[in-house]
Amino acid sequence: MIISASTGVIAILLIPVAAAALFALLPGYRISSRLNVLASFLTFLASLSLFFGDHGGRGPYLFVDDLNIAFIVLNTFVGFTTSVFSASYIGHELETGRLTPAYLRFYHAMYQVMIGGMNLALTANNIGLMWVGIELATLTTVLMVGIYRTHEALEAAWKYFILGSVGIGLALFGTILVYMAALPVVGEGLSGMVWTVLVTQAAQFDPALINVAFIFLLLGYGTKVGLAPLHAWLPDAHAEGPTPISAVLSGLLLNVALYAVLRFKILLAANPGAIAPGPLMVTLGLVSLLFAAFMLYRRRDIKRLFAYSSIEHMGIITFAFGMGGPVANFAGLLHMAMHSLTKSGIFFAVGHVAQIKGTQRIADISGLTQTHPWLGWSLVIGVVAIAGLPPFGVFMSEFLVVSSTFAREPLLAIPLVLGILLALGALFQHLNGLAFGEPTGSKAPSEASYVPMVVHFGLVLIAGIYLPATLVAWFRNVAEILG
Amino acid sequence: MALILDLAVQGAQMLLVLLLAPLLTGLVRKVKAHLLRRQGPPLIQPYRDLIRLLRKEVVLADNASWLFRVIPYLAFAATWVAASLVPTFGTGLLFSWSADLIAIIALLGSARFALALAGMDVGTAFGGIGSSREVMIASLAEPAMLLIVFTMALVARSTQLSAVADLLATSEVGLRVSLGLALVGLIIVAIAENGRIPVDNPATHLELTMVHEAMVLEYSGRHLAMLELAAAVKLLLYLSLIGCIFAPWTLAEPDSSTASHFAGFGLYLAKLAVLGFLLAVFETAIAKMRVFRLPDFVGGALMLGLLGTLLLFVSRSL
Amino acid sequence: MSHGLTFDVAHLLAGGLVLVSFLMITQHRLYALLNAFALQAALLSLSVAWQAYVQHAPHLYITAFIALVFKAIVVPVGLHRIIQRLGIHREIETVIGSGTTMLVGMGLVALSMTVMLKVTPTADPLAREDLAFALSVVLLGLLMMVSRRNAVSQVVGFMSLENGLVLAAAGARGMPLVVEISVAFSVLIAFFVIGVFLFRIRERFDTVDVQALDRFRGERR
Amino acid sequence: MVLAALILSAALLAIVPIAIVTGRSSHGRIIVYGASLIFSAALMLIALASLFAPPSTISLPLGLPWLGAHFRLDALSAFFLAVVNLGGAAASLYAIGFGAHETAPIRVLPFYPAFLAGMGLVVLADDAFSFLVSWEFMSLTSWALVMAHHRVADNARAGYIYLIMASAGTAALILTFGLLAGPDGGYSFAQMRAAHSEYAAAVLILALLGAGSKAGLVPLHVWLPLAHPAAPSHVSALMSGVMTKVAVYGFVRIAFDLAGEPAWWWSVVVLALAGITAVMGVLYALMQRDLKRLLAYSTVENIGIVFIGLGLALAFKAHGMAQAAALALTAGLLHVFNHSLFKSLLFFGAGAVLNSTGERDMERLGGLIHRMPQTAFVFLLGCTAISALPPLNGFVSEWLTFQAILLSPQLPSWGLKLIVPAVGALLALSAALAAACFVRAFGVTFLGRARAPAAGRASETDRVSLTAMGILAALCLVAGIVPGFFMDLLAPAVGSLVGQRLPAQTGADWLSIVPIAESRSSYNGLLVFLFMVISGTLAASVIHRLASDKLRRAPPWDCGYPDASPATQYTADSFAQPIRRVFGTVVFRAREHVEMPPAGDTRPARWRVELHDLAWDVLYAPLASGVSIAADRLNHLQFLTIRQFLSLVFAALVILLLVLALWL
Repeated sequence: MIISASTGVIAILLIPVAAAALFALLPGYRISSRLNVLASFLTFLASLSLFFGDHGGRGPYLFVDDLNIAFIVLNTFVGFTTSVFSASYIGHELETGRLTPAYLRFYHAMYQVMIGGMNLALTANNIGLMWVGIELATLTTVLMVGIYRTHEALEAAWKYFILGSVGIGLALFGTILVYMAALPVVGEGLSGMVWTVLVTQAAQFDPALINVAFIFLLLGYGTKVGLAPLHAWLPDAHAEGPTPISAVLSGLLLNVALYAVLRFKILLAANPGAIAPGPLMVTLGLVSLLFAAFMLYRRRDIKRLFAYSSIEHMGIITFAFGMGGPVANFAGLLHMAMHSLTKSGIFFAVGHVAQIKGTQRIADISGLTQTHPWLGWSLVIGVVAIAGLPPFGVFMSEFLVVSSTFAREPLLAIPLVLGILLALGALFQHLNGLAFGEPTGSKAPSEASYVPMVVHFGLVLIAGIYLPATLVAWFRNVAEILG
Repeated sequence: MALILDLAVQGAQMLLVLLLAPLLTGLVRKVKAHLLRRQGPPLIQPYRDLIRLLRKEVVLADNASWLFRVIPYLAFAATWVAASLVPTFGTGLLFSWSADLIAIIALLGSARFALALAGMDVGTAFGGIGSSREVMIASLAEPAMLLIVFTMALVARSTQLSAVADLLATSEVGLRVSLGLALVGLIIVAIAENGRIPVDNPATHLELTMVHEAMVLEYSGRHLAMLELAAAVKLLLYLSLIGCIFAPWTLAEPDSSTASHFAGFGLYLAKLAVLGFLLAVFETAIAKMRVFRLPDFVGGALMLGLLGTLLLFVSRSL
Repeated sequence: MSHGLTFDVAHLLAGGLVLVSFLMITQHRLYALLNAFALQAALLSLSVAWQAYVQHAPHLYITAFIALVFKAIVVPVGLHRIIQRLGIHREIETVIGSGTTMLVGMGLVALSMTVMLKVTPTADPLAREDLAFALSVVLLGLLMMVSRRNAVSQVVGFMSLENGLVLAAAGARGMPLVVEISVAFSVLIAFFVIGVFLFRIRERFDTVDVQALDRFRGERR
Repeated sequence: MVLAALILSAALLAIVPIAIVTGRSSHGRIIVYGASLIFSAALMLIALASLFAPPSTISLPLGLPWLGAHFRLDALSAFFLAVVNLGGAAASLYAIGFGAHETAPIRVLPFYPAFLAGMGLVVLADDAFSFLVSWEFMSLTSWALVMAHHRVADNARAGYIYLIMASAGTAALILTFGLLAGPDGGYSFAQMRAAHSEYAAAVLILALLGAGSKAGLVPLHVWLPLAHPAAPSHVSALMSGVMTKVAVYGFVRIAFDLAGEPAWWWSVVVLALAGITAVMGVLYALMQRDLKRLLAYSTVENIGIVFIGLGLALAFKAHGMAQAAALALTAGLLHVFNHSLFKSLLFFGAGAVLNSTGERDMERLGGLIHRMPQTAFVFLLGCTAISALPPLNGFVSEWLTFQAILLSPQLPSWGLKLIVPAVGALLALSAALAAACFVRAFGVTFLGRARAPAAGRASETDRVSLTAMGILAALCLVAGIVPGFFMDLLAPAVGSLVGQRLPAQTGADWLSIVPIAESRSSYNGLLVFLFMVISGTLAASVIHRLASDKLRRAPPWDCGYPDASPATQYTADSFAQPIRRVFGTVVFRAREHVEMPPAGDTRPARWRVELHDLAWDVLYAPLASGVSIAADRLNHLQFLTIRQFLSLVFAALVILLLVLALWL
């Protein structure tokens, strides 16, 4: 059996595929949306079994180690909560006639395919397979972004598609180069693409070759991460797609792409002769952070606003991993987890808002705390959390990044702090209009369930005050792996 | 015995300032009148005025508040307490340690604060003019005074007035530039604080030039008497302050004999007379300033004080 | 046969690819562009086949076959159709003049040569050549994508980019998944073509000029 | 001790859910404020009890994982905890009455106890992370309270600016602690004390930025006069009277405790800023028409006075003059206490006026002493105290500061020699101007005649609020009469920071205070008070017995032509005019515009004065415009075509490859 992996791994790969096949056949959207929740929940359980049970074997194709288990659990969890949210979201879309049942069938199938693709990318032990998984997820999201068939949606999808495909190409070229670098050492054949093999032998690789490889991989997967200047697809894709997809994009896909970059960073770090990947990532991170911070000011579309904030945070995370070292890596991981939870929570809130008010224009939404106290205050909490203010988890990670950076490289900390402050200014400038002031638009109460949103923010709040010891121990362990 | 003597000195001092103050005012008026080739009122005229005012009934504005009626006594009390802590004819007042120079100035500040409020109580235009101009002048004069105090305190290493006087009385101090600056500054401040020409004209009732008079415009009867007396005491205070700091040799030591105390008393009267005369001469020699030229005048005192302090700070290190 | 011969043939074919890429950059008329691309695809399938022969890797023949059928025949024909429908065969729609394009292309090739030949002293020469040429083809493809305004030529640019990738993949001795990847890419390209086609059929966009696709740029509402 | 304090803070936090539930009901107010009153009173007692106790520490498995949350209750934090919760208790009591007029209680009640808890936790925190979390939590809750009346556009703007400034300050503090902690991240205060950072300069500057922006040091003060008045009055009192003190605590903790031995020039920076702050603050206050804004600006002034004390203490400490340092620090901290008393009192008074007249604009007030006599009386006491007039408490702390200044000629370094006298002058100037400012505030608001009908219809405020104000006023008087007692309370904190403490004051005869030596200086509030009372009453009684005590009411004399219309009274602006003429043209670039219609034209003549906040014009406006310009420029990148985006990618690739080709 070539795939020697635990049943858990099989489960998190097969459940989505099976579910996708099922949804493709099921006519009724209600039942399939419920099943969607169920399937996502099962996947989440499977990933938990991976977390608490044994990590399973290390086949040449699939494997699970401390690094990717973090991402897997996070992904499946957010995937689950998002499915709950979308169950209460999609119905409304059908009522307003933005979607037809046929599209919904497609939607649910694609949702599961996307989850499956990301899980594949995460569990892949084979850099080729990882590439395939990420591309799969990307293409499905492309289809989802365009699902509304409006001018804007189609344009967004098209933009996403072209930029994404070029990213695909570059990433593949990088992968080939890595294989070429491994060829003399590892020898021909499959093992030349098995990550566990590569990382053990990376020391003997030809440094120059993997340098080039890393550049291609960084740009290729960086396009998916949404790092400036490769970000162009991200805001539109977030803004024009269905809100659950925006949540998944921000919460999951970016992480997965980042995960790929991290894998190769480890590879490079293992090779003494190679250039340090740090400076590259730090530069890209700072550029994205500052760029996104400035872009936040002029946004008029609420979902695009938070999409840019995702770029900003991806910048911070990339910066942290670029800095390296136990503290910064820990901060990076923490920040990634916190950002996924917070941002997807925010998108849940935004989705409800957009449905109630019937618009995404920031200018047309105001006084939410007046008309919809729960929703409005949740949005406030979300923005407070994402802006990196205590007592929420993002603050802890930003505190660690900033203070550790300042102690090591004072000059790098200045732009970092400036960027964070600029972003905060922009976010609250918009929040003032959204949550406060004279209410406008419909005051109709929304029947959607706020549970996922509240759960996310609750988790972020708890994490900001108390991190369980096991979680910490294992985060630090991963931080060690990242070096 | 010593304690009794001290008590006597302190009590005498308190009565003395009260009794002498109107006389000093009368003296200044008389001298000014003579310089203007006028007969002028008799020296004891101020006493007569006070007694007449005390006998009169108070005519109170309809909308005057309780504050308006309290303030005269408040202002008087503050001024009197301040004055009774300034050595006149003898140092070593029993309670001199209960308030040093800074506190004395602050007490006068309290009196002014109360007066300024009184000016605004009835809600007339003139009261407002008076108060606002008064606080403007004070906002420059008070810091000037404080800086002058710094100068002396730095020389004497103490803000206790009696200590300052004692030290200046001894010859070790000698002549110091900063003390000279302080003297000039102190004189300017004294003129400003007492509303004398060129800052303000105590005799005028020409509306737009009034400062102090405008504040007390609505007062009458015993209230007015209190305020007049307070003003007189204040003038006395400043003159005796100048006297005891810059001519401290006449002060009687605490433990000295009763005779020397009487000698000190006589010399003190002489000092007052001289200073009052000089004040009158100065006032007749100079014309009243426009209100908005006052800042230059009083600010000058501020600069002098700062200069004196700065000199001391620097010279200490040399 | 001698090592030299294999090397020369591979070198010849890969170099041919680069040359055709240059040819494509300079083309102004879409038909000519398509023909050039078909030529490139044919060359690609040849070189892949040669690699299969050299490496004794039969599965590469599949890749070669896909390249030949799909890219050298199906796609060009399909695009011909589209162009006819759109009636844009006469358009000349470059952003920068062909001369500059040529110069830039030269620079890119030089760049890829220096990078690759410098960094791969240890790899076997055949692979080095392949990589160097593949990189130049990739870069040239990108150059075409950014220097052309209309969607068809962008598709063509992307496909030549992808030709470079397949070339590299084939050149990588014993690399697994090459076939799968080439298939995956064919699917991608199909997406591309269909996408252009769809937009036309559904009258969503008045032309396939990419700028028109950008007309509703994000927030301009 | 510290455990009890933490439990009580947790109890305060526990009120929040109750507040959310009962917020809309009528008795929710009583519950929330009553509970806050009890808990903060208890906290104050604990703080007082632990003033002289040895430091007690505790660490919880919260916050930063490998660090845990450390809390410590030593003399310094005990003092500030006492100040914070004294203010908190008073505000809660006041709010029981005042809150009845709140229009949107649900937006106030939940955040109020959280705000109190946040301030308490900042003082208790003993590691960088929990300090910053509590610090920013304090800012956030107060921000929410500022946004309570969010429909007023100005409030929204105020809240925005406040939040930006607060976050910037927090960022500065993060950097400060980053430096103090060093690369290996020793974030607990104990480790920071042990380690000595080599970037002391940067530490001080950043700490000044961080704590100063919260305390309101010029030029970081711009948010303060906007945010403090925007909040409900009892919250304004807390923000002005207490939160700024927490900021002072932050600075003291860092500069005196964590940063190690100070360099002499630190004090130059601090003193310069402090002197400017004191004078600028009071000048701004003098120009205000809005009563609450006036009070906020006067907070800026008093913070300046506090920092003068701290700066002097730094100077003396740097030169090893422990005795003098103790005096200066005592002066500063005592002023912290005093200011928290009378500023809260004044804001309460302003709140009462606001409630009964609906007006904050002094030009529409007047004559309130007749309508609300008790409020007027306590407000007057507050004004006297804040004007540093004996025998109240404001005078004592400024007197001590003057004494400290008079000790400074012994300082060897020249920079200090030149700046200290100047600062003394600035302090004296600010004291005198403060008196002017509060004559104006009280006179225009409470004296004279009602300038608008609302003021004429005002009625005395409720008993509970009056009680709260009365307590504070009484404390102001007590602290002014027997200051020695309060100075002794400060002794342990001061001793722990500068190594020496002042001689015990309560021992001195007649309860007078003798900071250094009898021969040098002494002050006796009790005697001064007694003298004034005795002589005043004596004079009054003598006159009433011997001379006339007859009294007749009549229309005002007003030089013979009284005018019935209240419009002829001096307004707040006209009262400030002379001082504006003297200082304003320089400090505010003040301009007066008079438009006089030609003869025969019936239009009224208009007079308008135009003031500029220099800090805003010079610092913040350019910053804001720069950001917006940059945002506009970059915003074009949102609107490129796909091809152009592709060329971005392409360019990135080529550049990276070039870099590689050139490097290798």
